[in-house]
Amino acid sequence: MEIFNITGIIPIILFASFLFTGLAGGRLKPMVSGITGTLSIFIVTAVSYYTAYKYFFEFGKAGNEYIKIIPFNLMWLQFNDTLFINMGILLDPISVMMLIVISTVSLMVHLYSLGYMKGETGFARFYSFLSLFTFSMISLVISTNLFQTYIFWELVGISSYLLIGYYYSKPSAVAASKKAFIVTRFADLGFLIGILILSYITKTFEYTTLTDPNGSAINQGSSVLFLGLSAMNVTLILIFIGCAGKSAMFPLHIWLPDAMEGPTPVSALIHAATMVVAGVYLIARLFPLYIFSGADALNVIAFIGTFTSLFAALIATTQMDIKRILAFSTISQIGFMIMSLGVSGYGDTNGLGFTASMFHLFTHAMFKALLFLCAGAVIHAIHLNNLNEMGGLRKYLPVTHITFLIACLAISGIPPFSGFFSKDEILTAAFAKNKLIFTTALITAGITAFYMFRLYFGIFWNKEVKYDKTPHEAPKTMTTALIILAVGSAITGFIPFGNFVSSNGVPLESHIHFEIAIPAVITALVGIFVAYIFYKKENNLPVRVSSAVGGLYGIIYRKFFIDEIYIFITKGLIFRFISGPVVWFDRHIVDGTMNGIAFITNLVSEKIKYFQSGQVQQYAYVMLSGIIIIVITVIYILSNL
Amino acid sequence: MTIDQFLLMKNEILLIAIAVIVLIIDLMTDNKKILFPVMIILFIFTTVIGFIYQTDGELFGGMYRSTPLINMMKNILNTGVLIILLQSAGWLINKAENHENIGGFCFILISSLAGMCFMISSGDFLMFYLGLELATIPIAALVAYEKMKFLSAEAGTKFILSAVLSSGILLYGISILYGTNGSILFKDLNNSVEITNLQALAFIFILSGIAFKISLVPFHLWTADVYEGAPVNITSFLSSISKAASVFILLILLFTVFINFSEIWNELLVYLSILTMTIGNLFAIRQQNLKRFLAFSSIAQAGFIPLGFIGGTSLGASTVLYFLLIYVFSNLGAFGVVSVVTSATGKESMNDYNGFYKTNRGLSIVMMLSLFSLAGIPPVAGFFSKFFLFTIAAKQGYYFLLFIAVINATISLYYYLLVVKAMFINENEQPIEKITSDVYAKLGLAICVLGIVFTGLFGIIFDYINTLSKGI
Amino acid sequence: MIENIGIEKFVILSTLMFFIGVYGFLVRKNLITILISVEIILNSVNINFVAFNKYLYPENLQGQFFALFIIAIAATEASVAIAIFVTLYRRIKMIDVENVNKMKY
Amino acid sequence: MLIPLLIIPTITIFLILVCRSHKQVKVVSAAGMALQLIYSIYVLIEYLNLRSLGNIEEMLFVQSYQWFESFNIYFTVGLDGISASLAVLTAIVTFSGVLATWGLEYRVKEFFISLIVLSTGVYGFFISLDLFTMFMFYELAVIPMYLLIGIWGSGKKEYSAMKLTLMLMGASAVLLVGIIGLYANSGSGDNLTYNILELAKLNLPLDVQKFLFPLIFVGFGVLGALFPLHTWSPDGHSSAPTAVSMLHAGVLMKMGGYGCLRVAMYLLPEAANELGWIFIVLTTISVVYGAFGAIVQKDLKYINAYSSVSHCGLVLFAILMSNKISLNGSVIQMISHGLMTALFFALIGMIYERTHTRDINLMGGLMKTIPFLSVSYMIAGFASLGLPGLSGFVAEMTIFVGAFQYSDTFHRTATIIACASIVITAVYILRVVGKLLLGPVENKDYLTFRDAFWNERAVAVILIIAIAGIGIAPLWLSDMITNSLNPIILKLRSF
Repeated sequence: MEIFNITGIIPIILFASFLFTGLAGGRLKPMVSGITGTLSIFIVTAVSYYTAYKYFFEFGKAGNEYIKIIPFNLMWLQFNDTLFINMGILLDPISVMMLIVISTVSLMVHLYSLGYMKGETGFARFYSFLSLFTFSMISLVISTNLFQTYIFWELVGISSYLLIGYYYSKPSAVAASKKAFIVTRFADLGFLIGILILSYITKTFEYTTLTDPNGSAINQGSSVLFLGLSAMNVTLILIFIGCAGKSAMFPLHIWLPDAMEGPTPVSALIHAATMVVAGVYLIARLFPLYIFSGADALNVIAFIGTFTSLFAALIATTQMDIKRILAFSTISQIGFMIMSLGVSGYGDTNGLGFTASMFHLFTHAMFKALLFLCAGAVIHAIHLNNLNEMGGLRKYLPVTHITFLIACLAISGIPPFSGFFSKDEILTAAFAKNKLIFTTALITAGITAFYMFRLYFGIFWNKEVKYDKTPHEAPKTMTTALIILAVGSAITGFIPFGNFVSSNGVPLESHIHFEIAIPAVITALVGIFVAYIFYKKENNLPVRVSSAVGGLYGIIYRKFFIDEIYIFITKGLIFRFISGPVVWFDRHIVDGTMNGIAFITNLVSEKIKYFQSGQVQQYAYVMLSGIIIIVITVIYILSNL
Repeated sequence: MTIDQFLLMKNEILLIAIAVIVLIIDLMTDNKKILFPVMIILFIFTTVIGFIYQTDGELFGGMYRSTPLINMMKNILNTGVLIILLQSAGWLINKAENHENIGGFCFILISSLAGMCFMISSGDFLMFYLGLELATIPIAALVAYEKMKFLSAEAGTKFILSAVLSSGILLYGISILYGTNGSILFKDLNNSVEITNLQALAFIFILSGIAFKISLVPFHLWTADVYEGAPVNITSFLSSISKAASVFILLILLFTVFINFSEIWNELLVYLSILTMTIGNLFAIRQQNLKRFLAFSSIAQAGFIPLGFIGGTSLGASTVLYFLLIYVFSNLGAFGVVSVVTSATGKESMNDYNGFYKTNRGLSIVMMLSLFSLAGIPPVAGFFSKFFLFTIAAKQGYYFLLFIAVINATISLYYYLLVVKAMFINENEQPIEKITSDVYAKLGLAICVLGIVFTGLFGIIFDYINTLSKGI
Repeated sequence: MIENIGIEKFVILSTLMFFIGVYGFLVRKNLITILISVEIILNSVNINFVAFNKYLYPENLQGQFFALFIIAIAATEASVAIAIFVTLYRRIKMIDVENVNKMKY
Repeated sequence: MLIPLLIIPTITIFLILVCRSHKQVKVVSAAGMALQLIYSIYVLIEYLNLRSLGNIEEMLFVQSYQWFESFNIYFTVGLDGISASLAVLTAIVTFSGVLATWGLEYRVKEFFISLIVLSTGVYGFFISLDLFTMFMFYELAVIPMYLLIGIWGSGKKEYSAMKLTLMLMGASAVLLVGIIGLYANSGSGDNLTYNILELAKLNLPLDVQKFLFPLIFVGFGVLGALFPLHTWSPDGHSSAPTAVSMLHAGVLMKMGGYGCLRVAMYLLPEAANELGWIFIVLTTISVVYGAFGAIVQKDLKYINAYSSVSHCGLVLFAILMSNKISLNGSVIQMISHGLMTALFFALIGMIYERTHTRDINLMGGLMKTIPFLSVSYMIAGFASLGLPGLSGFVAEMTIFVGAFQYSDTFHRTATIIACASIVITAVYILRVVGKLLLGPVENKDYLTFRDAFWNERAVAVILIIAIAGIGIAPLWLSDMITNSLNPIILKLRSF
């Protein structure tokens, strides 16, 4: 549709901004880059809202159903007649919703960073990378085909790498960025193989064909076997591995906490609100495929989501670094979304899980970005991020305090904040599907409330700490972003989300399910209350409790030793038992054979030199025996003639 | 006998004339300076005549024959000897002890060449034998030319003893052949030779006699010692001209007299070829003395020649000719440099050549080109000739031989590169100082380089040889 | 033609001489003796040629001519060889073949 | 049309010979190679032009001169999309190689002559349609390498040079047997031919094919670093001077891939089908092995050499997968790898000139002191690990999509193992980037470094533009190659 052609300028603006700030930024005043970046993202946001408005309210519906609109789709690379990669724009409810989320959060982060990053070396670089990231992320969500998604999937990966390693002089940042990239890359391998097998089975990359519930892709898939398993399930699980990597699902979550080495706005944008939900988005994008051809895969997804959410929440209760707590919280919340997709069905109320997941994605983006930005404001003020060393900040940072509280309430699922609504839907969906999952989710929600308020009390209440310099509230650019996001976190729950986003495009009436909501809110309140007791005032209760459960606490505190296992696998196994031997093999066997041939040649050469004894009579001997041998040979030849 | 018929022998006659003129000048005048230029001019004249004037016919009832192909062979030999004469100028003129004997040296060398020409022109075994001995005995004298050196005498001793023994065996073979066929004329034998045990024995004796001259393994052992001990220019004469002439006559014998034996000699040459290449290479790897090194390298090179005989095709014959033409250029190029260096400094060891490029650019580049040509590296000519030899073998289906041959070509590349490495890469505190070679040597090397570079690139040369060899 | 002596006698004689020559070449230490051994080989060839000519192909004289030439050439060979031995003798004062082995390997 | 590709370098060599000063030599070389670059791009454009006019000849600009009548050898040149793109690649790499060596002061004339001889060999190889000339140019390209590494190299240069030369010449010896075997079986009597197009029309008996295929594939494969005959590559690269490493990894190793494609697969399709599995196993090992080998290396050049083993293994792997997509991928991979590895080696050379070490453990924090070079290095690294938007991604994806067109367990397993290399690649690239460029500046001397000079900038910019150009708009290249692959595919699928 003509009207949506304007959406096409979004990636162009962002890419131009990336190139400009990247190439010219270093030579201009730092602020020029900042303002260029912010301005371009502002335009992008405007266009996104415009697109969303046009899509949801004017052109998106055909009959009762939201349809997929492809304003344009250009051939980028052709493999054969059926397999080709297009670059295009696909608009449907979830991509438009993601446009809103990404542009909004990104704008806030751009704005916030103008203050937060001021005076840093490489300010232009920062904005350049931010533009690159936003460009890739937006292109990812509006992809028309799986391969385009993969392309930008990799690009967000690299932007994330660049931004985590922004402080490249710091070894820990370098290590963290490397880890993040490699872990996600490993997951992407699964994704890639998944795509390729899928394309082999279905002969297409295009989403419109792939996800058409009545289309050939879905019907063909189930009969094909791969390594003795149903190919479709294997494929979809492989794709899920890619999602799990990006979205930090267990056991591929290890990179996300380390990624907090990056500047805080980056954590807010990439590692809380947008990139890490790409996995969720991708599953949602391929949802019909999962539903109709990959029921087993979907079950796996549900359990991994559930487990991850509990697991991460547990770890979050013990961490001390405020950003890391938020990181684990992010993992846990994404676990919710994944789990919600896993328990969802297709169409009508069956599809509630899908809607809930997207809804939670939406609200979570707001409040988690807010949480991170608040944390950033705290760090900006006191240059510390260890929970033990801070406290009593409510006096110094009033705006931060209030907005942080709102975010905490939202994430804990206290009405009327946004998290309440989305979490309620998730729990409802889980309840309908599987009681075990529901129970786990409920407990996790309680733990969530506990650790969030542990954080909140720990920062703003608890002990009074003497700071070297009196902390000051952040500058206007930062607080503006905080306030806008806080408003978002507070009210977005009232959006009738199901009207816009649903599993099959048909609007879904949603309402609050009190039979679920009440226990959930109670659990959350219990969590908050426990946190209140433990952390409102400085006391030795936490220490007593932690020493009481001793070993368990230690295990959780060490994040269940997952990092150690990884280090063992990489350093211990790959380096020592694969690469080492490879090099050894190269040096000794392969080269050894070559050198051995040379050595043997020389040896033979040395041994036969005695034929050449210098004695002319010996020469005659050799010559005559040569003749005799030749005679024998000739007799032999003659006898065979 | 008319003048025309005599003109068939123009090459031999001219050569003998030159030899006599040289001898006369040598006796008549004490001023040795003019001797050399006069001889060179005459020799160039002879060589050019050889290219211009083609002859075709028989003399003495078939004892002597001349065909365009034989003419071409003689041309190759003439060119080679011309180069050698040019290269030996420095050694002869500048060294006092040699200076007196310029005339003798040239006389003997040219007589030997005349002997070779007679040999390849021969139409019967008597002429062949006479030519062979005329070619060999003078060389023995030249090998022992440096009277003051023990090594030279030792080389001479070894050479003459081995040569005499081998020619004795050869003769015995000829006598058996005569006994069984009643003729020593090639054209008679051509029809009457058949595969019997006795004749096969005769064939083997004759073959081994010639193989001795080509230094095929196991008849090669004299080669290295003689090459090392002889004066450089004689070594180059032995390794290229003498070898080439023997190959030519072998070619003629195999393709005419012993054509009925082709099954036997096909097989036999395969084994000899494999042995020769391999042993030659294995010995060459270890050598430090450059002359000895080139000796073994020439053995290894000789091992490639039988590839062209396989199948007994005229294309094969032309390939052998072509190979030898290029081999003469390349080998003489390498020996030419060694000759220049040896006559200027007396150094022959490979280590002495370390850092050679620093002081003597031109010489080391000539050396490198020659070695690359010997190794068969494009675009220099050696590549083409070797490639064609391989092609001949493959066309007959001898893949195993081909395989051994290419492996050996690679090994040979290794030791050729050792020399290149010494000249270009190795560092040396005191490299051989700058050598200014005389105009003769320069001319000689220039001819070599031109030959090395252009013989391959101009395919017409090969095609020309091929048209000649059709009527072998 | 000698009565009652068949060609095979000559052939046996020449073969014997050939091998005697070869044997001499291989085992004698004095260079001159070695040279003489070679002469024996050449002479065995001569006997061959002449005998074949006389007995088998008496109509022309190829064999006899060949023998004549061999004799002549053997003489030149011997002269050159001995000349070389003389220079050798001048250097090391002996003509033992075992001492002529400075160059090897 | 194509002969100037050989004449321009030859004339350049003669001009260099008459040069008086080092400066002149460099200027003349650069000018000659720039001319060559322009000309080869012109040829490429003409080629595309003719194709777009609907010319569907297999080879364009075919010129044939009789050379050795007796052997029926012709000097035949011609061009299709594959060779056209590889010729341009060669021109780019050579030109940037010349620029990258601007600082050379030791035996300058000889260096540039050898370098240009080398590149001439490569051009000749790519445009030859006659196996004889093809082989000739192949050897012509290998030999200058010995001198280039031996004289201007570093480290244990003599060993490396000798090893490299001998292994490559040994391989070429094997190849020679194969080529001559093809010739000998190409007809009867005097009708034998070396012409590729003629040979392609034949249907050789299967046992002949089975005999020749391994010879030819191994012969070319060694140049493409086929496991286990790849060890010349790490040693050779590490000892070679900058421009030589660039040309070697960038272009020379491509000759292996090109030869396998053009000769082994095209002329011996049935044997390729029958025996391909052996080499699929070997190349799969190459791919992973090279990548694992690169992980633990300390020397920058070794890392990239092993990486080249891995990437070139992928080229051969793709060739063996023998369908249109994978073959297309293999050619793109050749070009892509050529460009990025040239960039890599150029940058390594530049970094080495400043730090005088290539041990990554001794360096660090270069991003701070020489940002231009560091960023370029990073881009090269990203291209190598297959970042979208750079050429490596296009190539790898095309290969993998192609390889996944087989559903049997063997091909699938091999493909998945080969795919795994992209993760390992990421590991070693990021390891290097982390140690070399990032982190604090340990050595205070590094603060005095000057960032790239004009020639270094030019090298990096040219190569990066090419890499990104292919990465961002691959369609024209891929189309051009696909069209040229049709005859080969037809042969491979003809039974």
